[in-house]
Amino acid sequence: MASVLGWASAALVLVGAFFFLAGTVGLLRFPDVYNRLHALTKADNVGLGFVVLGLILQAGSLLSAFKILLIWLLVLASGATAAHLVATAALRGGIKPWKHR
Amino acid sequence: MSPVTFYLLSSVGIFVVCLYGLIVHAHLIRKILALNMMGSAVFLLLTGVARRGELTDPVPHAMVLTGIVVAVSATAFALAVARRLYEECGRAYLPEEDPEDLSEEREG
Amino acid sequence: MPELYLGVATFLLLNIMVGLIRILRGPTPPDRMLTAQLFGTTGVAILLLLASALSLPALTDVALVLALLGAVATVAFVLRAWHKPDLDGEEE
Amino acid sequence: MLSLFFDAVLALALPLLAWRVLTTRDLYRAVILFIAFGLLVALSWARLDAPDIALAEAAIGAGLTGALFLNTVGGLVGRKRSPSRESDESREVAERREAIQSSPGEPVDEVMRPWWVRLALTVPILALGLALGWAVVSFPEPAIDLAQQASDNLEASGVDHGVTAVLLNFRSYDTLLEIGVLLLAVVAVWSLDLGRVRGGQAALSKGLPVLHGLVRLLTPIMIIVGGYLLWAGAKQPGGAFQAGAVLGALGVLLVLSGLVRPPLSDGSGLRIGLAVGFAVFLGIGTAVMLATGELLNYPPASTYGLIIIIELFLTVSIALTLAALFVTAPPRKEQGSKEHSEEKGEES
Repeated sequence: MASVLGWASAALVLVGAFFFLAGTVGLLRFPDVYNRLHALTKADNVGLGFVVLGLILQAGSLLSAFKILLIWLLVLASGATAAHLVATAALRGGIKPWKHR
Repeated sequence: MSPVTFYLLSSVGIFVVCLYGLIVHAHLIRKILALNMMGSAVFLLLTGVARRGELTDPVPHAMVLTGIVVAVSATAFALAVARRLYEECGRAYLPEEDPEDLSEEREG
Repeated sequence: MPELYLGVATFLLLNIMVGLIRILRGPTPPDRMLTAQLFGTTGVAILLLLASALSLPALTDVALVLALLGAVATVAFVLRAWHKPDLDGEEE
Repeated sequence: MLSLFFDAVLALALPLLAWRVLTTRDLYRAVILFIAFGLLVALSWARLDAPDIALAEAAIGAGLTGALFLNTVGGLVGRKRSPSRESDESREVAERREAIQSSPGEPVDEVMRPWWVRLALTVPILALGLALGWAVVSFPEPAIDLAQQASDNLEASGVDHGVTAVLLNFRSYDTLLEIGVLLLAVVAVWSLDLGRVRGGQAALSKGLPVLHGLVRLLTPIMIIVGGYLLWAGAKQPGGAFQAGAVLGALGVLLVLSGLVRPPLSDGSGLRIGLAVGFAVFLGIGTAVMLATGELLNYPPASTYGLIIIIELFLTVSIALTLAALFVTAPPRKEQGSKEHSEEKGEES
C-alpha cells in the first residue's frame, strides 16, 4: 500500500514538473505578453497543483495536507489576480495584442 | 568540498560584484540596489558560518533576522532621500556625479 | 523518494534560470513583471518539495508566506511603478 | 549528490543575478531581477537550515523590498513628465504614440564612470574577492562554541526555539536597540516630507474590483498566518519579526489597493502603534532591572510570559513600521476625515 502511494506521488510530482517545463517553454516561445501570461499562469498553477497532490499523498498528517492544499489555493487566487492586473496594465499602457499575419 | 562552502563563496562573489557596481554606477537607485544586495551577501555569509558545525548556531540566525528588518528600513529611508533629491534637483544622481560631467570625462 | 523530490526541485530551479532570459529580453516591463510573479509559483513548489525531501516542515510555512505575499510586488508594479498618469486620468 | 548540484546551481546563480541587476540598462529590469534575486536568496536560506530567515526573507525580500523599489522607480518616472504638462493636448498625443511604439517610460540609466576608472577598479576588486574567498574557505574553528552554549541554556530561556531565545533573552539588548532603529527610520522618512508626491493614487485602483476581492480574501488569512507565526515562534521557526513582516506586507497591500487611505485620521493611533513595541520592551527591561538588578534579566519564573508580551507588541510595531515606511508620508491632522474610519483595525 505504502509503495503504491509512493509511486502515485512520484508520478504526480513528475507530471507537475512537466507542466512547469511547458510553462517555461511558453514563456520563451510565445509572441507577446498576453500569450505568455495565459501560458505561464495556467501551466504553472496546474504544475503546482500536481506537485501539491503528490505531496499530499505523502503528507504525514491531515493538518499538513490541509496546509499544503491551502497554499495551492492561495497561489491560484493571487496568481490569477496578478495575471489580470498585468494584462490590464499592459492594455492600458498601449501594448497591442499580437495578431497572426 | 561541502555544500556550505558553495554558499560562502557565493556570498563573496555577490559582495565583490556589488561593491564594484556601487562604485561604478552613478544612479542612486542602482547604488541602493547594490548596497541592499551587499547586505544579503553578508547575511548569506553569516548563515553559512552558522551551518558549519554539527549544531546549527542560532546566534547568527538571530543577527541576520534583525539585520533583514533593519536593512529594509534603511533601504526605505535611502529611497525616500533619493526621491526627495529628485524632487528638489530633478535628478537622481549625487552632485559630484552629475551625468553630464561623467560623460564629458569619458569623452575627454 | 527524497532523491526524486530533490531532483524535481533542482529541475524547477533550472526552469527559473531559463526563465530569467525572459526578464532580460523583455521586451516590455509587463513581460518582466509577469515572469517574476511566476517565479513565485515555482519558488513555492521548490520550497514544498524541499520541505518534504529534507523533512523540514518549517519550510512549508515559508511556502505559505511566499504564496501570501507573491502578489505584493506585482500589485505595486501595476499601481505605482508602471502607470501612465495621463492615460489613466483619461479613462475615468 | 543531487543536493550538491542544487546548491551549486543556486550558489552560482546568485552572483550572476547580482551582476545582471547592476549592469542591465533600464531600471525596471534591474528591480525585477532584484525581486528574483530575493526569491533565490530565500531558497538558499531554506537550504542552509535557516527557516526563520527564509520566512522573513520570503515576506521582506520577495515582497516588501521589491514593492519599495518599484514605488520609487515609478515616482521618478512619473515626476519626469510633470514639468512640461502645460500643453497637455499635444503631449498626450505624443505620449500615446510613444506608448504604442515601444515599451513606454522605461527609466534608463547608462551613466557610468569612464572606462579607465572601471579598468583600474577591477584590479583591487578582484584582489579583494580572492582574499575574501581564501579567508572564507580557510575559516578557523570558532574559539567559543556559541551553538553549544545556546542549546545548553535553552531550558533557562523560557522558550524552546533557539533563535527566539537568542533574540529575546540571550541577546535581547540587540533586539531592543534594533527596534529603536526601526522607529528612527520612520521618523527620518517622515521628516523628509514626501507627502506632496502622493495624491491621486487611490483613484488608480478604483477600476480594479478583482484586486479588491483578492485583498479582502487575503486580509483575514494573513492576519491568521501572522498570529500563527507569532505563536509558533516559541518552539519552532517563527516569531515577532516574521509575523511583523507578514502583517506589514498586508498593510502595504491595503494601502496599495486603496482600501485603506494612507493619511490615517489624525494618526495618533498609528503613532502609538509605532512606538509601543519599543516602549513596552524598554519598560519591561527597566522594570525587570528594578526587580533583579540587571537590565533585561528576566526572573526565571515569568520569562515565558514576559517574552510573549514583548513579542506581541513588537509584532504590532514592526508591522506598522514597515507599512509606514512604504507610505512615507506622515499622517496630517488637518486632513483627518471620518470617511476613512476603517483605519488599520487589523494590526491594533
